[in-house]
Parts: sequence; structure tokens; C-alpha cells
Amino acid sequence: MFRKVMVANRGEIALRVLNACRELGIRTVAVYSEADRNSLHVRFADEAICIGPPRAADSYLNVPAVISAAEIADVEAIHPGYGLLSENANFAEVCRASNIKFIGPPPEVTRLMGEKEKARQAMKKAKVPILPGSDGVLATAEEARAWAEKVGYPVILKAKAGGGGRGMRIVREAEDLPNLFHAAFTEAANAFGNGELYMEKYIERPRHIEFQVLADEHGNVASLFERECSIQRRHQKLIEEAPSLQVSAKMREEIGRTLTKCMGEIGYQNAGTVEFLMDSSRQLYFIEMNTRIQVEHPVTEAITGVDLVKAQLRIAAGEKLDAILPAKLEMRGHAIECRINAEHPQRFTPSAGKIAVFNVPGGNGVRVDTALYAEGVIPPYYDSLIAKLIAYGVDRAEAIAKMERALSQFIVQGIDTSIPLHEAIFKDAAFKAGEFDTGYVERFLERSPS
Amino acid sequence: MFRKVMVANRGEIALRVLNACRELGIRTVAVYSEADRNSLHVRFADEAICIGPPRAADSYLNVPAVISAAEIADVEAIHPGYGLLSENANFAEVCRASNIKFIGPPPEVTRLMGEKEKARQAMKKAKVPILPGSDGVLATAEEARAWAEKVGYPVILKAKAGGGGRGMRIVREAEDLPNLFHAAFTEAANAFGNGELYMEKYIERPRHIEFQVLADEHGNVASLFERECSIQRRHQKLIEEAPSLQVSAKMREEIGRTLTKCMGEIGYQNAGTVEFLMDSSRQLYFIEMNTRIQVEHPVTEAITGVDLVKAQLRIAAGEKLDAILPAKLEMRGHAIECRINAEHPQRFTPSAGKIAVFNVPGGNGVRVDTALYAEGVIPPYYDSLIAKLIAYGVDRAEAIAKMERALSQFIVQGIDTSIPLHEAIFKDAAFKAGEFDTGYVERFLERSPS
Amino acid sequence: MKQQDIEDLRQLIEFLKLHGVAEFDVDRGDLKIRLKFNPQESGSASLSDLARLLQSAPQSVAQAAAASTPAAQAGGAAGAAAEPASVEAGLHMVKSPIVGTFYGSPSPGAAPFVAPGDYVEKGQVIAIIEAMKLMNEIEADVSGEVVKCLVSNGQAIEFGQPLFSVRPA
Amino acid sequence: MKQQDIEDLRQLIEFLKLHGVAEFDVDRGDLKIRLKFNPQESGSASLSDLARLLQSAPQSVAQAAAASTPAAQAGGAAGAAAEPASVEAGLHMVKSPIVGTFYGSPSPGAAPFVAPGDYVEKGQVIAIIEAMKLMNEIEADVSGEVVKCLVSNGQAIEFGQPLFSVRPA
Repeated sequence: MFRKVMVANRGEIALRVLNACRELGIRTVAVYSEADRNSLHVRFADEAICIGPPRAADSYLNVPAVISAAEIADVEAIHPGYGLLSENANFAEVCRASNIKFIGPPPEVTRLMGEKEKARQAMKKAKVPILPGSDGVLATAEEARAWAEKVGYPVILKAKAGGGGRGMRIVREAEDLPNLFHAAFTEAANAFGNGELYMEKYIERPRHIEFQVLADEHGNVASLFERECSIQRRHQKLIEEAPSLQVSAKMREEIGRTLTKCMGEIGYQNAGTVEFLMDSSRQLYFIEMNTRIQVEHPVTEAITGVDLVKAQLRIAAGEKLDAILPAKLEMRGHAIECRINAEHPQRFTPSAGKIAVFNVPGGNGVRVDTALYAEGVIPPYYDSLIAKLIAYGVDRAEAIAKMERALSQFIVQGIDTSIPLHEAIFKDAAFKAGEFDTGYVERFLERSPS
Repeated sequence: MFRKVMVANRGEIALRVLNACRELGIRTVAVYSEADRNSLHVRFADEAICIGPPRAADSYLNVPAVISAAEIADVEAIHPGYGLLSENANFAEVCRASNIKFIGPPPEVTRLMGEKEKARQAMKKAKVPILPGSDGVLATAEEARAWAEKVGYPVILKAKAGGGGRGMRIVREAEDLPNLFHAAFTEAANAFGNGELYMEKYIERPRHIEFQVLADEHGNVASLFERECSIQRRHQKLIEEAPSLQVSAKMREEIGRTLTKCMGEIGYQNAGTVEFLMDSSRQLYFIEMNTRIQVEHPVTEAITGVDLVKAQLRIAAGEKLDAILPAKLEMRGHAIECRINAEHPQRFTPSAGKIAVFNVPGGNGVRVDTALYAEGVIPPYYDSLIAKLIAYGVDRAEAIAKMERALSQFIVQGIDTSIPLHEAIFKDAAFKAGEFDTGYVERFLERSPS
Repeated sequence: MKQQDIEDLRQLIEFLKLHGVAEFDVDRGDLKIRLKFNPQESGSASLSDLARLLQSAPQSVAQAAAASTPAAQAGGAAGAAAEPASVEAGLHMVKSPIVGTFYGSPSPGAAPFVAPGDYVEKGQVIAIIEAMKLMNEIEADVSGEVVKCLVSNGQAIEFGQPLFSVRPA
Repeated sequence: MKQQDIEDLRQLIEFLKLHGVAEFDVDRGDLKIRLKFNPQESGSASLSDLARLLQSAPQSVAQAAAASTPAAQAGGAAGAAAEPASVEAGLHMVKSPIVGTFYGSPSPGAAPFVAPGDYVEKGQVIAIIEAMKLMNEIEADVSGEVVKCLVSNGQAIEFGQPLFSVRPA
């Protein structure tokens, strides 16, 4: 095992990784920006090095500063957490060149998974179900029509050059296709100077389901089952749970087997998450892979009993999966996570500032991951996640009851938090019944105005 | 299930019970003394009733006040927690007379187990191993000698009328018996006006091992395995863990089976703990039974996945054990609890006052049960337990590593706490190796003076 | 002033405020500082902490209990945790020494023990509190004029809850 | 006010509060201090909270790193988190703009770029910080007299750490 590891991150995930290191007997080094001098990840590390001014680009994202800190602290490995440099293949390459172990997959794999079309093809080759669509650009409306027949309506036309909704059209019936094709083409040409379009199957009211995988550096891969992450707002997850009510034991086993094979083929290493959309007939379609630890990893830890961050460290240190995982990997109980953000619960405006009161819930089946504390300060430079509240119960009903109890005891004053929104969602009958998709939060907010 | 339950207790256990009620959808009523007006158990209950002045005898132990509060709040049941009224058979009888369900065993059973000799005989009858000794008073040194041969040296002579060590003698060899018998007799006669002596086997450096049982009101009993509670100072437990390294699977199964039968015979109901001493050859001897939930119940919850307080409520509401427990009750992992007391870590003087800083550790495998918070006050009237810190890992080594990490992040200022003592014990090689008995803490304090 | 001096001064001021200093003079070589805080400013810092939160948002106490007790009427007076804000200075509160149900008259339909305007002697029975089926007579602990009865007939009463306000004679 | 003075003052005020002092004057050589506490505040409680705890007990920062780096010498100066207590007022700190290893001379054995007493021009190279095998020249950001070098050759340096104190011309 490593003697000394640097955590190139901040906030709750930095503390989470420091804790895992500490529990494995590894000496820890934190890095921090000038805005984070009084943070708990600095306080609770064995060593801490200031690497730059508050702006992330000048500190946490500053590769030379991070590497220099790693060199002067003489660490053997860097854990990147999530976000920041965690999916930066260049950073992983610089680590390699500097003889520092990057705790994550090799840069080649990160780069492959970072390019959407290549990732799709790699998955397709390994028989992972992907979102059907045109293999490239559609020259004419006629060609589009032929693809649409193959893919099945509804489909969505997207501008190759574009983004932000422009040059995008949902096509529900064949007769609408010619007009919508030309409208999208014209819009894309005007917006981007390039009218080229491609097509994907359009999923109405999809769910977001993701699978956790672990791969060691000896070719062994394991699937640690799925997480349900459909409760999100503008692609920011708010509530995650495991297992998903929608995934049958058979599907779990099949997808797990396919992914295990696939990860082996692409040479994946360390922890990763494969994200899918699920349509109303419970069909899964691959969308992307995250080549790092996920914010919502604690729900998987709760139901499997596997410490995913320790697993990352042990894999990076060369251990084999069969030494890390229990002899028989199985799920037990149900876990839910709420991401507590420092933001207004209706307007979602970020709320930086000083925390006056901070009462953290505890007790049976409640886990809190946070780097904040009473009189701690939330700087305006970084993301708004201030705590993760995880409830674990024998079943979903108990996990929900625990979460409602814990939310009511999580008292934060001095800043706005998303706690009231979470409380409202947990009171909602549709949520309780598991009836939701990725559009749930927007609809929920519309029908329950502030 | 009950509609409304009162918790006749304070501090962390009151909050623990309130949480269980809340998660079961039961409306909660707290009672409090004037000293506890700003306590979290008051804040987090649905209703709260002041029942008297600070002194426990005038409030929490005041049976008419508690019962009146239960009546005006119109509750169906009272959970007594631990300590206070929890093992008061009279209180349980008054509850019964007032048509309020007492959440615990029937008063007859509480009374039986409260009388040491009767409890011993009931256990003996059910083939539970008890501490061998003379069946009653020894008339002469000769009679004592005959019993000592039977019991086996060392034995201890104790004054029937006494306590506090007077009239007590440890006898290691037969030739010492006559002199020691007469010395003890004289001392007891002088101290208590009654020289009558009885004899028990004397256990050198015993361990304290206890078994958790649950019994429903339909005659079904289950053993939820053992806890190791040898780390104690003056009979106050400081650290508890489950399972015990000293209990083999075979012994666990045998004692469990015997206790199950025994509890059925004496008509036990609800949660209870059977306490044993273990000698150096791993022989167990019954000492007493606690007819209530135990402070250290969370370690059993961690390894079994059973919520013991919810089980108490469900049993009292008439549910059967097979609905409450998993189909196959088994242990998984290892859990350790530290009792964090508001007292000086070397001198053990209680430290009442206002908490200035209160940073509670969290993260994977860490549970904190507390009713305190920053700027909360510890009144001088009650016990000094301010928090329970429970660490759970796949094995004892991981649980210890987690506990060390968590203790270092548990920051309390404004009062003294036992945290430094806990930290020192967790660094001790003998503790880590599991080599300890009930004299461990005293010896530890002697060899590591403040 | 240089950046560093301003920063130092800011730290100094925050520090002084934190410790509730009202005035501060220093004279050292070429450095002279004299400080005096506004009275209303000096107490600043974290006004809201959990302790104060608890005090300002007390439990429903006996009212909640009363509301759920069939026999109880909708109580008018506040519980012990939130004494009436409008109490006149100089008034004495007769508080309940026990938990139970309040009755203002010796039996249903009978005239009340006391009414506002009555003069009571110390030791005079002024109410009954029923607890565990027992009727407990509550005596005035001061002599004077009854100003107000703060609770209703049949209301659930907690320990220490004010029952009557009395202007001591 | 300097860092050390504030620390001294903190201890003084805590001491005074502990002993219930309401007003305090001192006149000792060139030092005069007069203090007066707010009556309602003087007994207040939470002197210490976690935020202040963190400030008063900063991490080992670069020193710890330095200590574990074979190339690093036992550093004399403190890290950025704990600026030297003995800095005179009016001095300017040249701080490190990057993380790395400090070298006071262009090559091993060569004469240092600057020494105490030297006059430096703004923009003049005064040190090298090695980061990722690159030698980064550090320039003076003010003209003036070098008073002290605050770090040692080969020492690990974090962002913002003071390297030299300079008396601006």
C-alpha cells in the first residue's frame, strides 16, 4: 500500500478520501486554495500545501501547481476525487511522467471515454445497449426518414456543430420529418455556419440509471449493481438511491455481465460509472461513462458493504479484486442520498457565506459526508454541495422514513440550503411511489410554486 | 402500531427512541425537567411536557408526574429508555393500571430479575451457567471449606448483609481459609451487625460478556449474539464491541440456544441483556440480567442489521419476532462503540457546562448518537454521557481504524470529555490485540499517568 | 494606509468586537489607536445559534398535548416555555407545581374558586389540578388581587405553567 | 498591529475576562493600553469556536512537506499560514507566486542572487523556484533593501509563502 497520498480536491470528497487513506494507514497531503485555508480537509490532513489563489483555474485546476505540490510533499499517488482534474487525461499523463500514481484509469481509457462517439462505439462493440441513431451525418431528409424507420419514432435531430437546443427537433411521426429536417438544418446553418444533422432515438421521460464498476489492474472486473439518479434538476442530481425499483434481478445480472466483459475489453481500471437512460418499457441505453468516483457512491457502499474509495486506493496499489471484494457480492437493504446544496430551495441561486448554526443528524442508518461546520464559510468560487445525507434501511420505505427524520434534524442557518426542497420531495406521493423520471423535479416545482 | 408514544427519558437515548418512533410513523411526546428545556429531545418531539424541576427525583423519576403527563398527552405507550424508570417494576405496574403500555417486560419479570438470588436460581434452573457458590449462608469455616472444595479455588467470601468490600475476602488456598473466614466474619459483624457470610467462585481478571435477547409476546425468543464490554472503569463501560473475539461460533450458538429456552421459561418479553463474566478458560458465568435496552445496543444493530428500538416498539405493539427479524439472523462485520462522557479524561471529574465547539465526525461506517450541539448545555444533574460514537467495519481492524479516525475528528470545546482517554486506549497494543479484562482500564491508567 | 495595515486593522476590529470590547486605546511609539464601538454594534457576531433557535422556537408544550386530549379545551394561555409577553411588571405568577388537568371550580357547574378582581389569601385554594385520578388542590402562594386566569377549564397543564397572575397586596 | 501583538492581546483580553475585569489601563515604557469591556458582554461564553480554532492552530503546511522531502533543509521560516512574528512594520513581503522548491542562487555553490542589506530593483531576479523540473525565476515586485531571506535553500515553498522581507525604497 502507498505510504503517502495527495488528495487533489476540496470539500466533502477531499475529506472522504483523506478518511479512507487514514483508515488504511496512509499519510495524507491536502492541497488548498487561499479561500480554503480554514477548511476541514486542510485541518484533518497530515500535511497541507497552499497551491494558489481562490479561483479554481489558478489552484485546484492548475496542473503544475498540483504536481509541484505532490513533488515537494513526495507523495506516491494522487487521488483526484470527482470533478476538477478527475477526468483530465492530460493530468493523468503528467502524473505518469512525474512517476506519481494517478488513482483512476490509464489516461488512454479516460480519453476514449471522454469522446462521446468513440465511447459509444466501444460500448456497442461489447454489446452494451446504446442509444440507436444515425451512424454519422444525414445528407437529406430522405436519408433521415430511412434512419427514423430503423430507429423507431420518436427520434431527435441534432446539429453536429451545435448545442444549447439550436438545430434540435423532436420528430414524432414520419409525415412531420421533412419540414422539421429543413427547419433544423436552416437553424443550425444560421447558428453555427454548419447545417449538418444527425439523429438519435428520443426517449420520452427517461430515467437515469447508472452502474458502478470496479476493475483491478490484473484484468478482473466487477459490477456493483445500479443506482437510480432520475431526481435531478438541469442535469444536476439531487437525490440518488440504490437499488432502482425499475431494475429487475435479471436485468441487473445481464447488464452486470455485459459491462464486466466490456470493461475488460477496453482495459478499464479502477472505479467507474456507466450511465444509461431507461425508457418507459425499461429498456436501457448507454449514454456515457464517468471514469472516476461518483458523488453518489455512498448509496452503493451502503447496500454492498464495499468501501469504494478504499477499493480505489487498493486497486491503484496493485491489489486484486478478489482480495478487496467479499467472496459473494450481494445487495442488502436500500439506501438514499440527498445532496444538500448551499442554494435557495426554489430559485436555486447559490448561497455563499458563513454558516451560523450547523446541527448534523445522526443515529441508526444515517451517514453524513461533509467538510462544513458551525462558523465555517462557503466560498463563492466552487460548487454548492455542502453535505451528503445518506439514509440506509432494510427497504425503501424505511430508508425514506429515516431520510425524512434526518432532514428535519439537519439544521443550517446563515445560508440558504436545498433542505426544504428535499423535504418537500420526500412528502410527495409520486416520489414515494417511485414514479419519476428526469423531468420530475421541473414538474414538481411547477405544481408546487414557492 | 401505536398512534402516540411518550419517551420517559432524556439525552441521547430519548432522541434515539423518538427517532425510531418517528420512522415508524408514531407521534412522539417528550417529557423534560426545567434543566432540559433547550434539549434536542424536546425540540425534535412532536409534543413536549415539562414534568418538574431539574433534580431527577422530582422530574424524570417522579412516577405521578410522568404518568400524569402521559395521561394529558393521551399516549398509548411509554418507552422508558435505560436507567431512570426503566427497571422500576412499580412504574411498569402503574402504567398497566393506567392502561398505558410499558415498553419492556411485564413487572413480574422485571421484579424477578431485579432480585439477584432469584434471578440466579431461575437461570440455573434453565441450565444457564451461573457463578458457582454456596447456596446460602455458611455456618462455619468447616462448611466453607467443604463448599470451596466443590467450587474450586480461588473463592470469595462475601458478607450477606454487606457491600463496599467490607467482610469480603479472596481465598486462594485451602490452608488460608480458616483465618480469612474469621477475619471476614468479624469485619462483617462489626460493620453490619451481622457476620453471616456466603461464598462465590472468584474469577481472576474476568471479561464482561453479554448476550442480547429479543422476546415477543407470543412466546418466541431470539438471541442476537454477544457484546464484549470489558473496557470499563468502576463498572462504567467505556468501550463496547461486537462480536467478542473470545466467543467461538459454537459457544455463541450454545449460549444463544440456552438463553432462548430460558427466556421462554421465565416469560420474558421485549429486549433484554444477559450479563456474564468470562474466566481465563473462556467459561461464562451468569451475573445479572438487564430488563431494558442497553446503552451499547448500537453495536448489535450494526452487526445484525436489526433496529433494536424499533423491535421493542413492534414487540410491544403485538408483532411477532418472525415479522421483525430477518429470515436468517446473522452477524456481519465488527462494530465498536465509545461512550463519550463529559468528564476529565484522567481525573474523571464530571464536567458540566456549555459546549462551545461541537464538530461531530461522519462518513462511511461512523454513527453518532447524541442530543448535544454547539452552545448546548450539559446540566450537572444527570449522567455524563454526551455522545456515543460507533464505528463499523468489515473486521475489527477496520472498525478500530475508523474509530481512531473518527475520534480525531470529534472536536468538543468548552467542557472536558473522555475523548483523549479513548484515543489513548485505541493506541494501546494490548487493546488492539484484544488482550483485556475488566481490570484493563485501571491498569492502563496506572501505567500511563497523566 | 497600506493594504496590510488595513487587513491588520480589520482583524483587530473583528477581534475586539468578538470579545465585546466597547472602547480601546493604544499608544505605542508612533502608533496610536483609539476605538469605541457603538453600543448596539458591539454585541454583533452570531446572533443565531441553535441554543437561541431553540429558545425562540419553543415546543408546542402543553398546548399540543391539550389539543390532542379530548377533554381539553382550546387553551388560551401560553405554556411555561413562552410566558405571556404582556405580563405587567410587578405581577406575581401562581405556577402549577404538578402536571395534570386544570379545573377552576370545585365541581362541574359550580362557581369558580376565584375570578379576576377577587382578593385571595396566601394558602387559599384557587384551583384543582387532576393528576392520576387525584384532585390536587392548588393554593395561592401569595396574597393579593387576582388579575387574570391564564388557563382554561380542562386544559392540560405542565410543571411550572403559570395559572393565575396576582397583584401582591 | 503585528501578528504577535494580536496574539499577546488575545491572551491579555482572555485573561482579563477570565478575572472579570471591566476596565484596564496600562502604561509601560512606550506601551499604553486602556481597555473597557461591555458590561453585558464581558461574561460571554464561546471564546473558542471551530473557525477560530482552525485559525489559531494552522496546519504544518510547507514545513511538514519540507521535512519529508529529502532535498529540503530544516526550514527556518514559517509558512504562509503563520507569517513571521518578528516582521517590522513597513516591510514588504516578496511572496512566492508558485509551489515548488526554493533556491537562493543560480546554481549549486554559486553566490546567492541577493543577501540582506542588498538593494534590489523591482523586476530583478532574486530567487529560483523549481517546479516540475523547471527553474522559475522569481523577481522582486518592489524596489528596496533586502532585510531578510525567510526561507532556506532547497526548502519546499507553498503558494503565497513569504520569501524575502524588503524595506521599500
